[in-house]
Amino acid sequence: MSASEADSLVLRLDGFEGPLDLLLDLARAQKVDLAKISILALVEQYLAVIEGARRIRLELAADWLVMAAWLAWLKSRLLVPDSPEAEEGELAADVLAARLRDLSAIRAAAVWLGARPQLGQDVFARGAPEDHTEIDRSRLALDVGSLMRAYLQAMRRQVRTRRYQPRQLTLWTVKDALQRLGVLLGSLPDWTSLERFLPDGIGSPTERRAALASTLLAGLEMARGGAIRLRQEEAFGPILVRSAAGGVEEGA
Amino acid sequence: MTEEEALRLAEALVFASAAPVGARALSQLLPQNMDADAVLAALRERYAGRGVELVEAGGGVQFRTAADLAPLLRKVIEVPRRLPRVAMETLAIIAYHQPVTRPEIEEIRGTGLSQQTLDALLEANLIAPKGRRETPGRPTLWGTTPEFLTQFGLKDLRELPRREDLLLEPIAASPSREAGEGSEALATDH
Amino acid sequence: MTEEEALRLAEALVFASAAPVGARALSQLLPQNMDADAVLAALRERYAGRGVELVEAGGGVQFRTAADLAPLLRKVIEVPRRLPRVAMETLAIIAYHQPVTRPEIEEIRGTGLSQQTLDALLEANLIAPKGRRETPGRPTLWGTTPEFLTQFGLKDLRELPRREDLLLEPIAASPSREAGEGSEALATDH
Repeated sequence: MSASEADSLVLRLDGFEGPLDLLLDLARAQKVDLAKISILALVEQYLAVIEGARRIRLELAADWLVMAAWLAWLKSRLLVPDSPEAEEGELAADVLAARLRDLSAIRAAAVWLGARPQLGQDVFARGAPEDHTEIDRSRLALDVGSLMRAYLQAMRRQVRTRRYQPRQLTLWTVKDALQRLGVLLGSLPDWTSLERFLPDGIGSPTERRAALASTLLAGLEMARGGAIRLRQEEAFGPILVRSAAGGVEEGA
Repeated sequence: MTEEEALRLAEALVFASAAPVGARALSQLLPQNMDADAVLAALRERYAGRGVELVEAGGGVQFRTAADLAPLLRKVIEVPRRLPRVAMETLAIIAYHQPVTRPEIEEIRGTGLSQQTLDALLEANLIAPKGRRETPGRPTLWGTTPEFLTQFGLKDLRELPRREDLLLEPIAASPSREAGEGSEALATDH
Repeated sequence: MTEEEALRLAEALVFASAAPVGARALSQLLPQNMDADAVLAALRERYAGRGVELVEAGGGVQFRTAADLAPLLRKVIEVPRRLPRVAMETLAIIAYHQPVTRPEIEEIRGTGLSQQTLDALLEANLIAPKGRRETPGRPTLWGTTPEFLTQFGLKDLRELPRREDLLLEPIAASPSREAGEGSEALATDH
């Protein structure tokens, strides 16, 4: 490579993609098979280019200088014949040649790819494809696991609600029972168990027994007034109640 | 440009365009002496009776799957819906407490039950009325259907985990327990 | 189903689809005794030389406009910018060495990989992360996408030329800077 060639390369340095790119370019300029290039000649050319850049005080990125230093080391090894150092140098030269071949192969692959008709560039697919798929959302995704989680969630929220609105232990008073019996009496079809008149949502057995007692007292009170009739078939059997208005008379 | 070349060009243009192609758009690519309408008419003729046909649409022409083939190409993708959380909770309560009335469900959930939720479960054929409770007001009793079992892949209701296995400690019974479990519930719910 | 009917059906199926259609998808629509590959081959023959052609790409077949019509079609169809040389080289490295890490890519090119290049390849959906290498630092591994095959009209990755074949004529196959083409390629990069 003549001095002027090296100078023109210096001017184009920022057109290269790093030191390896320049090395490959120099190797190609040798116009031989990459397997047979002279690494020593390559090294000298690279160092000449870097020297040229220094001469015109071109600012070079660190990787250019790192490569220059490494190549200078390589050159010194290659120049000492028949020594362990030369062997080391030849190994390093082989590595460099292999890297250049790799890069060269990639360059060729990129060119090969770029030469293919590209979709959206050179060839075009259908601009308005048709979609014949239909989404059917009629089926339900159900599994026992989510059913269980939902149940637990409901039960837990119940607890939380109670925690925030603590319910007093309500004792169903005789007055409450009287009012309830009075309201519900009209809807009585026939003899009905007294227990049916207990309020909804009684929690504990204690509350229930208290409510039953109150309701019985209220029933007795109303029966005494003649509004209802009470009946018990056997001792400790269910106490039945019905409205006094209408219906067939039976023993009280 | 030969007539055949014009036809090729029109074919490619209509194919690649996202929108219908009018005669004017085509004529921009054709030599002056060529009639774009005639080229499109020839193209339509060429595709007549084929799997794809040239049809008029939105001020131009467009390729479209032949009507008789569309049903064959139709692919139905099932995307099963999830039940809303409220509906799932209601369903779970009905499953465990059946037969159960609406006020009872509301009592258990601690909040009102919308007609919409009930309707959704009825529509999905997961619940059905099971008579009425013979109490004042005669409220409807709700229970699950055989369809419920099928949908959840259960042989019968006994295959559901027992309540005792789910609620390891009776939730409402002891007040001291309530506090502990309450905060735990808060943590997991949110 | 007659052969002509099968051809119509295949034509409609491939025409409608936005992505390449595999022989298996077609065979699901054909009677058992019909060979989907044979039908697609007949379809390809029918469209040979037309404005729209059937090509193999990305594990299936797809209709595409004929390459020779591109100069005319580009006048009316908007075309994205071509990938710069740096991006093409990076793509080639990923295609050949996948799964590959960023330091490995940089080692092969002998220079850093810019964010801009990575973004351009990701944006074009040509590459995708393929997990991480279980080495210190756990660097991301990169590979090509199915869209890579589709975009470059490749059946599969095995269609890429072998490395040995690429090296056979390294000078002829590569852009030669001496011929002035190099400076042109450089100009598009920056």
